[in-house]
Amino acid sequence: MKKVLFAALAVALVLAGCGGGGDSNVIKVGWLGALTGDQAVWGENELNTVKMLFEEYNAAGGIEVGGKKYQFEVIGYDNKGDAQESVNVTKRLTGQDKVVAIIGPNASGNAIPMAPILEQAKVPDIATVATNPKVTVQDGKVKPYNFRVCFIDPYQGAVAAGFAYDKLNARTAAVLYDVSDDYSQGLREFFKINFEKKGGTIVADESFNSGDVDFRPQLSKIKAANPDVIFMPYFFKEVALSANQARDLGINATLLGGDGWPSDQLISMGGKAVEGSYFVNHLDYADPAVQDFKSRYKAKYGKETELNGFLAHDAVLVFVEGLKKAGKPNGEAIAKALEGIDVQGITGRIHISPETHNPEGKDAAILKIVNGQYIFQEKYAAQ
Amino acid sequence: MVQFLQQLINGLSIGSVYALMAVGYSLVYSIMNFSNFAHGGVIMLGAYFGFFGLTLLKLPFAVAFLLASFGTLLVAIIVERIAYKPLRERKAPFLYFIISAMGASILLENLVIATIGPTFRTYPEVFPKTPIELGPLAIGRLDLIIFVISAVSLSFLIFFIDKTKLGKAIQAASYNVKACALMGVNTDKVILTVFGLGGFLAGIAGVFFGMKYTVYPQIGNITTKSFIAAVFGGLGSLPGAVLGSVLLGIIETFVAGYLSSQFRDLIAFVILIAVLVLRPTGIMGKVTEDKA
Amino acid sequence: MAAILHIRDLTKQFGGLTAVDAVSFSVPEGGIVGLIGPNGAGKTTIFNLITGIYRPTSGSIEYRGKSIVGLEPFRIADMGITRTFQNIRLFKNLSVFDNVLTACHLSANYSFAEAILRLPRFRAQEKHLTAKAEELLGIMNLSDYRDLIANNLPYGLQRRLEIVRALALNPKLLLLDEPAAGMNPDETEQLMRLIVRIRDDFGLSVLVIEHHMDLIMGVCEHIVVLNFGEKIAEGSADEISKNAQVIEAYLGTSEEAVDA
Amino acid sequence: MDWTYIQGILMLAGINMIAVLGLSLLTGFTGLFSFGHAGFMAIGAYVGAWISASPASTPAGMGLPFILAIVGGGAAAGVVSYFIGRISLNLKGDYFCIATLGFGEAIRLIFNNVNRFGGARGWPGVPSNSSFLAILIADIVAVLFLANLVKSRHGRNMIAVREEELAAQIAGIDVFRSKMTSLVISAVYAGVAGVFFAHYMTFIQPKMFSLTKSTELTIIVIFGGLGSISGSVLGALVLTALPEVLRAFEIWRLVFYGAAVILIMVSRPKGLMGGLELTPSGIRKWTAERNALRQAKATLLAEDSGRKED
Repeated sequence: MKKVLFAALAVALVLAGCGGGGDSNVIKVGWLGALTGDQAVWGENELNTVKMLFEEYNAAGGIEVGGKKYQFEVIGYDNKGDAQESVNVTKRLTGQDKVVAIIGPNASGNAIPMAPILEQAKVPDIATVATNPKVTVQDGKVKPYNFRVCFIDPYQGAVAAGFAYDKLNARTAAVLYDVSDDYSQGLREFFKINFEKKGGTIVADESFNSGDVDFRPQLSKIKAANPDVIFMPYFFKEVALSANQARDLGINATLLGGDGWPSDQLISMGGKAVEGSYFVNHLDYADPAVQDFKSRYKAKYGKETELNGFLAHDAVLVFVEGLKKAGKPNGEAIAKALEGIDVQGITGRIHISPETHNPEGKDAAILKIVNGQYIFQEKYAAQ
Repeated sequence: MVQFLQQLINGLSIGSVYALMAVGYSLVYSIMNFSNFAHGGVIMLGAYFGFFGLTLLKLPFAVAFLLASFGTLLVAIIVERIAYKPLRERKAPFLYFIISAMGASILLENLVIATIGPTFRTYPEVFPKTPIELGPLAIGRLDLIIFVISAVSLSFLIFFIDKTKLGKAIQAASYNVKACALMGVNTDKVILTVFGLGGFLAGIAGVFFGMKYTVYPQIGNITTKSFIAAVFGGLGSLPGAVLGSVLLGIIETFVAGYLSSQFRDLIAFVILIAVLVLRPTGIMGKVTEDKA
Repeated sequence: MAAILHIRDLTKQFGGLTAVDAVSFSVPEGGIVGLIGPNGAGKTTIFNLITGIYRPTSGSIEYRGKSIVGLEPFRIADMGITRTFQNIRLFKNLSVFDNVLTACHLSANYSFAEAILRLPRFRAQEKHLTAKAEELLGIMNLSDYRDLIANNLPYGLQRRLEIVRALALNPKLLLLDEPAAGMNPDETEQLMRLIVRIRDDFGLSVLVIEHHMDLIMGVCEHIVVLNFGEKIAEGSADEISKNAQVIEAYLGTSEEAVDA
Repeated sequence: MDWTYIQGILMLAGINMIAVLGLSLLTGFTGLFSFGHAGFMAIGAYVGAWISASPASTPAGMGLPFILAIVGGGAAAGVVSYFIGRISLNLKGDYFCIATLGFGEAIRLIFNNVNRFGGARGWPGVPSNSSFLAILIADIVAVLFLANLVKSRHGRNMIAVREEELAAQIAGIDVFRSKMTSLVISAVYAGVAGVFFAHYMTFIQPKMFSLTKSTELTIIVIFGGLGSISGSVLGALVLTALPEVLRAFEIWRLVFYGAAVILIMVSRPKGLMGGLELTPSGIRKWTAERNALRQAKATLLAEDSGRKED
């Protein structure tokens, strides 16, 4: 009986998974990320970017690799922002679709469990904004097939703490964070360590749970501690809500955040409450280098790109460079080629360190919200 | 002292949102004896109806508000017809209702994601957002308005149930649906009314939730808390639902404010379980002795 | 004859309502005792008290000289007291056979591990249980319905199945709560004979609640009459039918109850 | 069609199957409805990871063999469930549901805050020990264990509790104990499933064991049919694969999933198998019951007409 079931299941999966022939002039590139769930905004943005770039390459006649011109096919799957789905999708991309490389995902928790599958299939992955150090390095060993184009949590936390202490002259800070979110817990940890190392004091360390919409109990407590800055390392929906509620409670402290902030939604929802706040970002939106991509994206999709688009853009650039360097559309060769690669991306110079597979020395940009605009302040590198 | 009062205000404000949601749960529970998990989805739709009424159709607030409430009334009835009525006719056990409700909840949430999109939306400012300041205390204007309208709609509901013929039938049915049917009460009509009322309240809750916070497809998830509040107060009891919600709001706030925000939900769950152990049917739940 | 069950000053209050008020009586070993009274007289409450479903407010219940007050229902059942219900409570979705087989569980003592590993003791005892269930169904003429889902049995047979299920526990005291409810005179007649036969074959004592006076008068050696939670009379069928208080409180005021 | 991909789905289905079989005992055979089994999976996953992860990795484990992880993870979940049962098993219906929901969420919240186990940032570097064969063996053992259990007096007692609690008590069944046994066994199953899950994913995070996971398990049990082991097996296979099959529909797939759940509840309220077992003896039993019903109807009709002639 069981055998029949297994067979039936296999048939169903075959039927569902058909399509995409084995044209030897076509290189398949995978993408995964959230197209449903509360991270879907970013997932859609990433996939759009990746598709757009490869369409542009195709329209330009493809890319020459090892003396042969290749066209690209992008295969993107939804992982619902879920680790288990990421594993399924990675198996599908590497096993069934036979992609040579994968772009994404944006969440660290989704990227980490991909590693053994990538190693087995010998397919490299370039994560976009997965900032947990353990995405590429585990127990001091670099994972051979995991790469990324963004800076990592300890760095971002150090930048935020350093900027708050040195540039904003903050001596006391409060932290509000999402206890059930890995990204938020990571930033909080490294912010605290670095801020205290500098000589500052954490006067309140409060948390909430994913899905919460009311932060006033925690904020009332923070208000009583009267900090100079409040560090809010989480995503823009909660940032807007908590900023509004903080202002309602009469909290005037400067708000400080990370790369979960930038979004049109933050401005439209947060309004006056986030005015004058600072956050750590991967790039300066006004940088001349990013303008071309921004306008191409807007022209094609009729809306502004989110932050993820820029990093997905650079991930594609890094992949293409790696592919050219490898000289053949082969995952193992590309992974080798990616080590030590040096590419000028729109978010900065990306030099993938062979030891960590991270873009070493990539500066962070500090942005300030002024009149509903993200105004670049300075490039800031933590010591 | 100031912090204590402020936290009390915070707690009441959170509790009042739970209450609007919990009443809908309790109402359906009192008749059908199952937890209608689709209620969260209906509340979410209410928030969207109100949002689009205000932004797309540019309706005045009162009209958009009514549009949302009647819209969700309709949705609740449609859900009942499709997902529960066939089960009722089969006399299926309560498990099936719950699973069907979960299916409806998954369906509604993802239908919105697929059609309207996953992005968050912000209500236009209908009431000024600046809080009323009483010395160092801040009370949200919207909170006061929510409080008043909730009180009015809940009293309307209690009036309806106590004074009208249909309301009396609902009361009778909540004691014994079968006996009611034998005595010539049209139970189908009673059940539709209950879902309609629950849906109407869901619309109100949705609009207020959207105004107070924001609109997004996963609003339904937060209703887990209001479900807990309803259980806490005693399922099937309307005053219990309100009391449970306010208590849960205050407990959560005080735990976060004075004990630990890290363990807020944990402590809230511990208290919930303690209440259930001491009073197995919640604070004001109907006690049904198993008659031998 | 020694009493198998001895009830003294048994009282049960629900809030302010006294459902059973200082009732005392005994069931002699091997006897059939009837418990009668108008609706709401507290008869079923007494059953619930004896079987441990309710806890008495005061008073004592002694079974074979030992107090069973405060014991859990399953322990009381273990000790040999079991019952049927006024509104039949079978394992509705199980077959007739499985209803009885389940109740036979006290006749086996194989352990959990023995069951999981299907060790010889498990097999032997299961075989014994199956045989016992089959035998009981045979004695009670239910073998034809062996594989029928209990819910699909005709009403009268559901009552009989409930008795079989009770007998599967090897009880010493059987409590029957309105066993003849909804039966026609023919069936009632059969039931009377059945009760006596069970008592004789299985060596039981029986306490029965019934509104059918034919049945009560026909089989009960001793009758206890309740009204409003109080015992108003007890004695033989003859004595009861002549008791003025009983006639006034029960027979006189509630004609239809007698006929029903 | 690529085998690693299908194998991956089958392995996940197999892992889900272990948890579903356990829940099937609790919900399908004992009639208790739990919203907290993801919590037991979490306990199994974390304890299992702790036992088998290398002491050199962060968070550090003990570096013991996988088999000990399975035993330890299952036992830990069982022990926790025992204490939870002591508190909550006397609650009725929805109140028991909400208590299990509370416990499940509480377990997740605790793991979020335990930095020793990685907190919300999760535990990477769990050894990749869940092989296809190991899962297959675990599934077979799980099915046999359960099948033998429900056909014994212990299992029948649980079914009696599901059918009619009061009557079960009167029949001398220690209802509380039956419920407790059922809960603990189902938690051990969930714990073992958690161990396999952790060693399949090689990375665990508290958010993997959310309320959604608990409801997913319950949906599978009901989908397969209450009181049917083959139903649970079938349900785990079909419902784990379904989202993969629906992947082509992209964002609409969860809409279809929700609709499918309602449709099945409404059109096949007894689930896929409806208490029937797909085994020779199960089918024999089913046909016997149908024949008995037909016969009974015939006899009653005959008796009826006989009576009319009188």
